[in-house]
Amino acid sequence: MKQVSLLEQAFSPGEVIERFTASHPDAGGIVSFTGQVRASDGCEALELSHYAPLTLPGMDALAEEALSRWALEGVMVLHRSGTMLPGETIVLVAAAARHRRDAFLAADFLMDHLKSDAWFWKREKRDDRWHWIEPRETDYSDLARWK
Amino acid sequence: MKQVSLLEQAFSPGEVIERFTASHPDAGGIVSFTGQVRASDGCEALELSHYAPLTLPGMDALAEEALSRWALEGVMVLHRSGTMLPGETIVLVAAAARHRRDAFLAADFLMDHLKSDAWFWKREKRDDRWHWIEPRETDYSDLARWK
Amino acid sequence: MAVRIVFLGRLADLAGASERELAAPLDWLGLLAGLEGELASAVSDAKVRLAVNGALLPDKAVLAASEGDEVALLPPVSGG
Amino acid sequence: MAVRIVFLGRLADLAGASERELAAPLDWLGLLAGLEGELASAVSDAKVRLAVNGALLPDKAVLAASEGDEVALLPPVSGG
Repeated sequence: MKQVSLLEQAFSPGEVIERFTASHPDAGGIVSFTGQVRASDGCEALELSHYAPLTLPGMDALAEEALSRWALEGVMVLHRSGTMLPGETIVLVAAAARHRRDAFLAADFLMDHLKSDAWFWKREKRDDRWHWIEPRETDYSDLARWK
Repeated sequence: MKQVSLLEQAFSPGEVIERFTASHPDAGGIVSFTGQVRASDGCEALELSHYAPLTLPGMDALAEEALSRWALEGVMVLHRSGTMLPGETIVLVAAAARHRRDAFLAADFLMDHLKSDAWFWKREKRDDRWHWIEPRETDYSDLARWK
Repeated sequence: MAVRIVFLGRLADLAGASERELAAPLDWLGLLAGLEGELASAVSDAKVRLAVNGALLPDKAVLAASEGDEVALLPPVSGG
Repeated sequence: MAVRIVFLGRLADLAGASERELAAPLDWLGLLAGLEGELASAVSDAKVRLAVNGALLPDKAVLAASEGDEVALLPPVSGG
Protein backbone atom coordinates (compact mmCIF):
# COMPACT_ATOMS: atom_id res chain seq x y z
CA MET A 1 0.00 0.00 0.00
CA LYS A 2 1.26 3.43 -0.92
CA GLN A 3 -0.02 6.66 0.59
CA VAL A 4 1.46 9.95 -0.60
CA SER A 5 -0.07 13.30 0.29
CA LEU A 6 0.70 16.97 0.38
CA LEU A 7 -1.28 18.49 3.25
CA GLU A 8 -2.35 22.08 3.84
CA GLN A 9 -3.60 21.60 7.40
CA ALA A 10 -2.03 20.53 10.67
CA PHE A 11 -2.41 16.84 11.51
CA SER A 12 -1.76 14.53 14.39
CA PRO A 13 1.12 12.12 13.67
CA GLY A 14 0.07 9.48 16.21
CA GLU A 15 -3.37 9.00 14.67
CA VAL A 16 -1.89 8.64 11.21
CA ILE A 17 0.75 6.15 12.43
CA GLU A 18 -1.95 4.20 14.26
CA ARG A 19 -4.05 3.86 11.07
CA PHE A 20 -1.00 2.98 8.98
CA THR A 21 0.06 0.31 11.49
CA ALA A 22 -3.43 -1.18 11.75
CA SER A 23 -3.77 -1.33 7.97
CA HIS A 24 -0.62 -3.48 7.65
CA PRO A 25 -1.40 -6.51 9.79
CA ASP A 26 1.09 -8.66 7.86
CA ALA A 27 4.02 -6.36 8.60
CA GLY A 28 6.16 -7.41 11.52
CA GLY A 29 7.63 -3.94 11.89
CA ILE A 30 6.69 -0.34 11.19
CA VAL A 31 9.23 2.49 11.25
CA SER A 32 8.03 6.07 11.28
CA PHE A 33 9.77 9.41 11.18
CA THR A 34 8.01 12.57 12.30
CA GLY A 35 9.60 15.95 11.68
CA GLN A 36 8.21 18.91 13.57
CA VAL A 37 8.86 22.63 13.98
CA ARG A 38 11.07 22.95 17.04
CA ALA A 39 9.57 24.91 19.92
CA SER A 40 12.78 26.37 21.33
CA ASP A 41 15.03 27.79 18.71
CA GLY A 42 13.68 31.23 18.12
CA CYS A 43 11.71 30.00 15.15
CA GLU A 44 8.32 31.76 15.17
CA ALA A 45 6.95 30.08 12.07
CA LEU A 46 8.05 27.88 9.22
CA GLU A 47 6.77 28.14 5.68
CA LEU A 48 7.08 25.48 3.05
CA SER A 49 6.31 26.31 -0.53
CA HIS A 50 6.22 23.85 -3.38
CA TYR A 51 5.64 23.70 -7.12
CA ALA A 52 2.53 21.68 -7.81
CA PRO A 53 3.51 20.19 -11.20
CA LEU A 54 6.65 18.66 -9.68
CA THR A 55 6.20 18.21 -5.95
CA LEU A 56 3.55 15.53 -5.55
CA PRO A 57 4.70 13.53 -8.62
CA GLY A 58 8.23 13.67 -7.18
CA MET A 59 7.02 12.40 -3.77
CA ASP A 60 5.13 9.63 -5.50
CA ALA A 61 8.18 8.58 -7.53
CA LEU A 62 10.22 8.56 -4.32
CA ALA A 63 7.68 6.27 -2.61
CA GLU A 64 7.74 3.98 -5.66
CA GLU A 65 11.52 3.84 -5.53
CA ALA A 66 11.40 2.83 -1.85
CA LEU A 67 8.88 0.08 -2.71
CA SER A 68 11.16 -1.20 -5.45
CA ARG A 69 14.35 -1.12 -3.35
CA TRP A 70 13.10 -2.87 -0.23
CA ALA A 71 10.65 -5.64 0.60
CA LEU A 72 7.87 -3.45 2.01
CA GLU A 73 4.25 -4.14 2.83
CA GLY A 74 3.50 -0.44 2.57
CA VAL A 75 4.90 3.06 2.58
CA MET A 76 3.53 6.46 3.55
CA VAL A 77 4.88 9.92 2.71
CA LEU A 78 3.00 12.93 4.09
CA HIS A 79 4.38 16.44 3.79
CA ARG A 80 2.90 19.74 4.92
CA SER A 81 2.97 22.89 2.87
CA GLY A 82 2.04 26.40 3.92
CA THR A 83 2.77 28.07 7.24
CA MET A 84 3.43 26.00 10.36
CA LEU A 85 3.82 27.01 14.01
CA PRO A 86 6.23 25.47 16.55
CA GLY A 87 5.09 21.97 17.48
CA GLU A 88 3.32 21.34 14.17
CA THR A 89 4.28 18.33 12.10
CA ILE A 90 6.19 19.12 8.90
CA VAL A 91 6.69 15.65 7.53
CA LEU A 92 5.73 12.08 8.37
CA VAL A 93 7.08 9.01 6.63
CA ALA A 94 6.42 5.41 7.55
CA ALA A 95 7.42 2.05 6.15
CA ALA A 96 5.91 -1.33 7.01
CA ALA A 97 7.87 -4.51 6.32
CA ARG A 98 8.06 -8.15 7.32
CA HIS A 99 11.62 -7.56 8.56
CA ARG A 100 12.65 -4.47 10.45
CA ARG A 101 15.82 -3.66 8.48
CA ASP A 102 13.82 -3.01 5.30
CA ALA A 103 11.51 -0.66 7.19
CA PHE A 104 14.41 1.27 8.79
CA LEU A 105 16.27 1.64 5.50
CA ALA A 106 13.19 2.75 3.57
CA ALA A 107 12.22 5.42 6.14
CA ASP A 108 15.81 6.68 6.27
CA PHE A 109 15.99 6.79 2.45
CA LEU A 110 12.69 8.68 2.19
CA MET A 111 13.76 11.32 4.72
CA ASP A 112 17.17 11.90 3.16
CA HIS A 113 15.49 12.54 -0.18
CA LEU A 114 12.71 14.73 1.21
CA LYS A 115 15.30 16.91 2.97
CA SER A 116 17.43 17.82 -0.01
CA ASP A 117 16.02 16.17 -3.14
CA ALA A 118 12.30 16.96 -3.21
CA TRP A 119 10.58 20.05 -4.58
CA PHE A 120 10.12 22.09 -1.43
CA TRP A 121 11.45 25.45 -0.36
CA LYS A 122 11.58 26.25 3.32
CA ARG A 123 11.88 29.50 5.20
CA GLU A 124 11.78 30.37 8.87
CA LYS A 125 10.52 33.45 10.63
CA ARG A 126 12.91 34.71 13.32
CA ASP A 127 12.74 38.09 15.03
CA ASP A 128 9.79 38.79 12.77
CA ARG A 129 11.87 38.31 9.59
CA TRP A 130 11.80 35.43 7.12
CA HIS A 131 15.01 33.55 6.33
CA TRP A 132 15.38 30.93 3.60
CA ILE A 133 16.78 27.60 4.83
CA GLU A 134 19.23 25.61 2.74
CA PRO A 135 20.01 21.96 3.42
CA ARG A 136 22.98 21.38 5.74
CA GLU A 137 26.17 19.81 4.41
CA THR A 138 25.25 16.60 6.22
CA ASP A 139 21.93 16.52 4.36
CA TYR A 140 23.85 16.30 1.08
CA SER A 141 26.25 13.66 2.38
CA ASP A 142 23.31 11.68 3.82
CA LEU A 143 21.68 11.77 0.40
CA ALA A 144 24.86 10.56 -1.32
CA ARG A 145 24.73 7.32 0.71
CA TRP A 146 21.93 6.01 -1.52
CA LYS A 147 23.57 6.56 -4.92
CA MET B 1 13.51 12.05 28.99
CA LYS B 2 13.69 8.33 29.36
CA GLN B 3 10.66 6.04 29.46
CA VAL B 4 11.21 2.30 29.91
CA SER B 5 8.37 -0.09 30.66
CA LEU B 6 7.48 -3.74 30.60
CA LEU B 7 3.75 -4.00 29.88
CA GLU B 8 1.35 -6.82 30.62
CA GLN B 9 -1.58 -5.43 28.61
CA ALA B 10 -2.19 -4.57 24.95
CA PHE B 11 -1.61 -0.93 24.06
CA SER B 12 -2.13 1.37 21.14
CA PRO B 13 1.18 2.42 19.53
CA GLY B 14 -0.17 5.59 17.87
CA GLU B 15 -1.35 7.09 21.15
CA VAL B 16 1.97 6.39 22.80
CA ILE B 17 3.92 7.86 19.87
CA GLU B 18 1.66 10.92 19.90
CA ARG B 19 2.35 11.55 23.60
CA PHE B 20 6.08 10.94 23.15
CA THR B 21 6.21 13.35 20.20
CA ALA B 22 4.21 16.04 22.01
CA SER B 23 6.43 15.77 25.07
CA HIS B 24 9.57 16.55 23.04
CA PRO B 25 8.81 19.93 21.48
CA ASP B 26 12.51 20.71 21.07
CA ALA B 27 13.20 17.63 18.98
CA GLY B 28 13.19 18.20 15.26
CA GLY B 29 12.67 14.53 14.54
CA ILE B 30 11.16 11.47 16.17
CA VAL B 31 11.80 7.94 14.91
CA SER B 32 9.63 5.10 16.14
CA PHE B 33 9.64 1.37 15.58
CA THR B 34 6.56 -0.73 16.28
CA GLY B 35 6.79 -4.51 16.22
CA GLN B 36 3.54 -6.44 16.08
CA VAL B 37 2.36 -10.04 15.86
CA ARG B 38 1.80 -10.75 12.15
CA ALA B 39 -1.76 -11.60 11.18
CA SER B 40 -0.99 -13.92 8.28
CA ASP B 41 1.67 -16.43 9.07
CA GLY B 42 -0.16 -19.16 10.85
CA CYS B 43 0.84 -17.72 14.20
CA GLU B 44 -2.14 -18.06 16.55
CA ALA B 45 -0.50 -16.45 19.56
CA LEU B 46 2.87 -15.24 20.73
CA GLU B 47 4.14 -15.51 24.27
CA LEU B 48 7.00 -13.52 25.72
CA SER B 49 8.41 -14.53 29.06
CA HIS B 50 11.08 -12.65 30.94
CA TYR B 51 13.12 -12.81 34.13
CA ALA B 52 12.16 -9.91 36.37
CA PRO B 53 15.52 -9.39 38.12
CA LEU B 54 17.26 -8.91 34.77
CA THR B 55 14.77 -7.80 32.12
CA LEU B 56 13.70 -4.30 33.12
CA PRO B 57 17.16 -3.33 34.48
CA GLY B 58 18.58 -4.54 31.14
CA MET B 59 16.09 -2.46 29.14
CA ASP B 60 16.92 0.54 31.29
CA ALA B 61 20.67 0.10 30.75
CA LEU B 62 20.04 -0.18 27.01
CA ALA B 63 18.08 3.09 26.98
CA GLU B 64 20.89 4.74 28.95
CA GLU B 65 23.44 3.50 26.45
CA ALA B 66 21.42 4.99 23.59
CA LEU B 67 21.25 8.31 25.44
CA SER B 68 25.01 8.26 25.93
CA ARG B 69 25.86 7.32 22.32
CA TRP B 70 23.66 9.83 20.47
CA ALA B 71 22.49 13.39 21.02
CA LEU B 72 18.90 12.61 22.00
CA GLU B 73 16.17 14.69 23.57
CA GLY B 74 14.46 11.53 24.74
CA VAL B 75 14.11 7.81 24.34
CA MET B 76 11.29 5.33 24.93
CA VAL B 77 11.46 1.54 25.21
CA LEU B 78 8.20 -0.36 25.76
CA HIS B 79 8.04 -4.14 25.60
CA ARG B 80 5.10 -6.46 26.14
CA SER B 81 5.26 -9.67 28.10
CA GLY B 82 2.66 -12.41 28.37
CA THR B 83 0.44 -13.75 25.61
CA MET B 84 -0.31 -11.66 22.51
CA LEU B 85 -2.70 -12.21 19.62
CA PRO B 86 -2.10 -11.33 15.95
CA GLY B 87 -2.17 -7.56 15.47
CA GLU B 88 -1.06 -6.80 19.02
CA THR B 89 2.01 -4.67 19.58
CA ILE B 90 5.05 -6.55 20.92
CA VAL B 91 7.54 -3.73 21.17
CA LEU B 92 7.68 0.02 20.64
CA VAL B 93 10.83 2.09 20.70
CA ALA B 94 11.13 5.77 19.91
CA ALA B 95 13.94 8.30 19.88
CA ALA B 96 13.63 12.07 19.71
CA ALA B 97 16.57 14.18 18.55
CA ARG B 98 17.42 17.56 17.16
CA HIS B 99 18.85 15.90 14.05
CA ARG B 100 17.22 12.93 12.40
CA ARG B 101 20.31 10.74 12.00
CA ASP B 102 20.71 10.45 15.78
CA ALA B 103 17.08 9.40 16.12
CA PHE B 104 17.33 6.79 13.34
CA LEU B 105 20.53 5.28 14.73
CA ALA B 106 19.23 5.15 18.30
CA ALA B 107 15.96 3.41 17.33
CA ASP B 108 17.85 0.94 15.13
CA PHE B 109 20.35 0.24 17.95
CA LEU B 110 17.57 -0.30 20.49
CA MET B 111 15.72 -2.77 18.27
CA ASP B 112 18.83 -4.77 17.38
CA HIS B 113 19.54 -5.21 21.07
CA LEU B 114 15.96 -6.01 22.08
CA LYS B 115 15.81 -8.72 19.41
CA SER B 116 18.80 -10.75 20.45
CA ASP B 117 20.43 -9.16 23.49
CA ALA B 118 17.65 -8.52 26.02
CA TRP B 119 16.22 -10.91 28.60
CA PHE B 120 13.16 -12.18 26.74
CA TRP B 121 12.14 -15.62 25.57
CA LYS B 122 9.61 -15.89 22.78
CA ARG B 123 7.42 -18.73 21.62
CA GLU B 124 4.70 -18.98 18.99
CA LYS B 125 1.59 -21.09 18.88
CA ARG B 126 1.06 -22.74 15.47
CA ASP B 127 -1.40 -25.54 14.77
CA ASP B 128 -2.24 -25.41 18.45
CA ARG B 129 1.36 -26.18 19.50
CA TRP B 130 3.95 -23.88 21.04
CA HIS B 131 7.34 -23.44 19.32
CA TRP B 132 10.29 -21.56 20.81
CA ILE B 133 11.70 -18.84 18.53
CA GLU B 134 15.42 -18.20 18.31
CA PRO B 135 16.88 -15.02 16.79
CA ARG B 136 17.64 -15.27 13.06
CA GLU B 137 21.26 -15.19 11.87
CA THR B 138 20.67 -11.66 10.61
CA ASP B 139 19.61 -10.62 14.11
CA TYR B 140 23.07 -11.58 15.40
CA SER B 141 24.86 -9.86 12.51
CA ASP B 142 22.67 -6.76 12.98
CA LEU B 143 23.70 -6.72 16.64
CA ALA B 144 27.39 -7.03 15.77
CA ARG B 145 27.23 -3.72 13.85
CA TRP B 146 27.22 -1.79 17.13
CA LYS B 147 30.28 -3.37 18.79
CA MET C 1 -0.67 35.42 -24.52
CA ALA C 2 2.89 35.21 -23.29
CA VAL C 3 5.19 32.90 -21.36
CA ARG C 4 4.39 32.60 -17.67
CA ILE C 5 7.47 32.66 -15.43
CA VAL C 6 7.09 31.06 -11.98
CA PHE C 7 9.60 31.95 -9.26
CA LEU C 8 10.16 29.51 -6.42
CA GLY C 9 11.86 29.91 -3.06
CA ARG C 10 14.12 32.91 -2.65
CA LEU C 11 13.72 33.82 -6.32
CA ALA C 12 10.12 34.82 -5.55
CA ASP C 13 11.45 37.22 -2.92
CA LEU C 14 13.89 38.75 -5.40
CA ALA C 15 11.21 39.00 -8.10
CA GLY C 16 8.75 40.55 -5.64
CA ALA C 17 6.08 38.13 -6.87
CA SER C 18 5.65 34.42 -7.47
CA GLU C 19 4.84 34.90 -11.15
CA ARG C 20 5.25 37.28 -14.05
CA GLU C 21 4.92 37.17 -17.82
CA LEU C 22 7.49 37.62 -20.54
CA ALA C 23 6.90 37.86 -24.29
CA ALA C 24 7.00 34.66 -26.35
CA PRO C 25 8.98 33.08 -27.88
CA LEU C 26 11.55 32.89 -25.13
CA ASP C 27 14.99 31.26 -24.96
CA TRP C 28 17.49 31.19 -22.08
CA LEU C 29 19.26 34.41 -23.03
CA GLY C 30 15.94 36.11 -23.64
CA LEU C 31 14.76 35.06 -20.20
CA LEU C 32 17.86 36.46 -18.51
CA ALA C 33 17.57 39.65 -20.53
CA GLY C 34 13.96 40.03 -19.39
CA LEU C 35 14.88 40.00 -15.69
CA GLU C 36 16.43 42.84 -13.71
CA GLY C 37 20.05 42.69 -12.54
CA GLU C 38 20.06 40.98 -9.13
CA LEU C 39 17.25 38.60 -10.12
CA ALA C 40 18.93 37.72 -13.45
CA SER C 41 22.16 37.04 -11.59
CA ALA C 42 20.41 34.75 -9.08
CA VAL C 43 18.55 32.90 -11.85
CA SER C 44 21.77 32.32 -13.80
CA ASP C 45 23.31 30.45 -10.84
CA ALA C 46 24.28 26.94 -11.94
CA LYS C 47 22.21 25.44 -9.12
CA VAL C 48 18.95 26.91 -10.45
CA ARG C 49 16.98 24.38 -12.53
CA LEU C 50 14.32 25.06 -15.15
CA ALA C 51 11.06 23.25 -15.81
CA VAL C 52 8.80 23.90 -18.78
CA ASN C 53 5.16 22.90 -18.27
CA GLY C 54 6.21 20.69 -15.37
CA ALA C 55 9.06 18.91 -17.16
CA LEU C 56 12.63 19.55 -16.02
CA LEU C 57 15.09 20.70 -18.66
CA PRO C 58 18.39 18.81 -18.75
CA ASP C 59 20.17 22.03 -19.75
CA LYS C 60 18.96 25.62 -19.47
CA ALA C 61 20.45 26.44 -22.88
CA VAL C 62 17.79 24.31 -24.60
CA LEU C 63 14.93 26.52 -23.32
CA ALA C 64 12.52 27.33 -26.16
CA ALA C 65 9.21 28.46 -24.65
CA SER C 66 6.18 29.40 -26.71
CA GLU C 67 3.00 31.30 -25.96
CA GLY C 68 1.08 29.73 -23.08
CA ASP C 69 4.06 27.81 -21.73
CA GLU C 70 4.92 27.91 -18.02
CA VAL C 71 8.60 28.20 -17.15
CA ALA C 72 9.48 27.49 -13.52
CA LEU C 73 12.74 28.73 -12.00
CA LEU C 74 13.77 26.29 -9.28
CA PRO C 75 16.52 27.21 -6.81
CA PRO C 76 18.10 24.59 -4.51
CA VAL C 77 15.42 22.79 -2.53
CA SER C 78 14.99 22.26 1.21
CA GLY C 79 12.20 20.13 2.59
CA GLY C 80 11.35 17.99 5.62
CA MET D 1 15.47 -23.79 52.96
CA ALA D 2 17.22 -24.72 49.78
CA VAL D 3 18.43 -23.15 46.55
CA ARG D 4 15.65 -22.05 44.20
CA ILE D 5 16.31 -22.92 40.56
CA VAL D 6 14.46 -20.82 37.95
CA PHE D 7 14.11 -22.18 34.42
CA LEU D 8 13.59 -19.74 31.56
CA GLY D 9 12.45 -20.27 27.97
CA ARG D 10 12.63 -23.80 26.63
CA LEU D 11 14.36 -24.98 29.81
CA ALA D 12 11.05 -24.47 31.65
CA ASP D 13 9.40 -26.83 29.14
CA LEU D 14 12.07 -29.46 29.69
CA ALA D 15 11.87 -29.06 33.46
CA GLY D 16 8.08 -29.24 33.36
CA ALA D 17 7.93 -26.23 35.67
CA SER D 18 9.39 -22.75 35.90
CA GLU D 19 11.00 -23.39 39.28
CA ARG D 20 12.21 -26.15 41.54
CA GLU D 21 14.43 -26.47 44.59
CA LEU D 22 17.75 -28.22 45.10
CA ALA D 23 19.63 -28.73 48.32
CA ALA D 24 22.17 -26.14 49.42
CA PRO D 25 25.07 -25.61 49.11
CA LEU D 26 25.14 -26.00 45.35
CA ASP D 27 27.97 -25.73 42.85
CA TRP D 28 27.88 -26.19 39.05
CA LEU D 29 28.52 -29.93 39.09
CA GLY D 30 26.01 -30.37 41.90
CA LEU D 31 23.41 -28.47 39.87
CA LEU D 32 23.92 -30.66 36.80
CA ALA D 33 23.83 -33.80 38.97
CA GLY D 34 20.51 -32.62 40.44
CA LEU D 35 18.81 -32.41 37.03
CA GLU D 36 17.57 -35.32 34.94
CA GLY D 37 19.36 -36.33 31.73
CA GLU D 38 17.83 -34.27 28.93
CA LEU D 39 17.43 -31.21 31.13
CA ALA D 40 21.01 -31.48 32.47
CA SER D 41 22.27 -31.78 28.92
CA ALA D 42 20.32 -28.67 27.79
CA VAL D 43 21.49 -26.69 30.84
CA SER D 44 25.11 -27.61 30.20
CA ASP D 45 24.98 -26.02 26.71
CA ALA D 46 27.65 -23.32 26.47
CA LYS D 47 25.01 -20.77 25.42
CA VAL D 48 23.07 -21.12 28.69
CA ARG D 49 24.00 -18.40 31.20
CA LEU D 50 23.59 -18.41 34.96
CA ALA D 51 22.45 -15.63 37.28
CA VAL D 52 22.56 -15.82 41.07
CA ASN D 53 20.13 -13.50 42.84
CA GLY D 54 19.81 -11.45 39.64
CA ALA D 55 23.55 -11.10 38.98
CA LEU D 56 25.02 -12.85 35.94
CA LEU D 57 27.94 -15.19 36.55
CA PRO D 58 30.94 -14.68 34.29
CA ASP D 59 31.59 -18.43 34.34
CA LYS D 60 29.27 -21.25 35.38
CA ALA D 61 32.14 -23.02 37.15
CA VAL D 62 32.22 -20.31 39.85
CA LEU D 63 28.65 -21.13 40.98
CA ALA D 64 28.49 -21.37 44.77
CA ALA D 65 24.88 -21.00 45.89
CA SER D 66 23.78 -21.05 49.52
CA GLU D 67 20.43 -21.54 51.19
CA GLY D 68 17.87 -18.98 50.02
CA ASP D 69 19.75 -18.10 46.83
CA GLU D 70 17.95 -17.97 43.50
CA VAL D 71 19.81 -19.47 40.53
CA ALA D 72 18.35 -18.61 37.11
CA LEU D 73 19.17 -20.75 34.06
CA LEU D 74 19.04 -18.50 31.00
CA PRO D 75 19.02 -20.02 27.51
CA PRO D 76 19.59 -17.85 24.38
CA VAL D 77 17.17 -14.93 24.33
CA SER D 78 14.73 -13.77 21.68
CA GLY D 79 12.74 -10.57 22.10
CA GLY D 80 11.08 -7.87 20.04
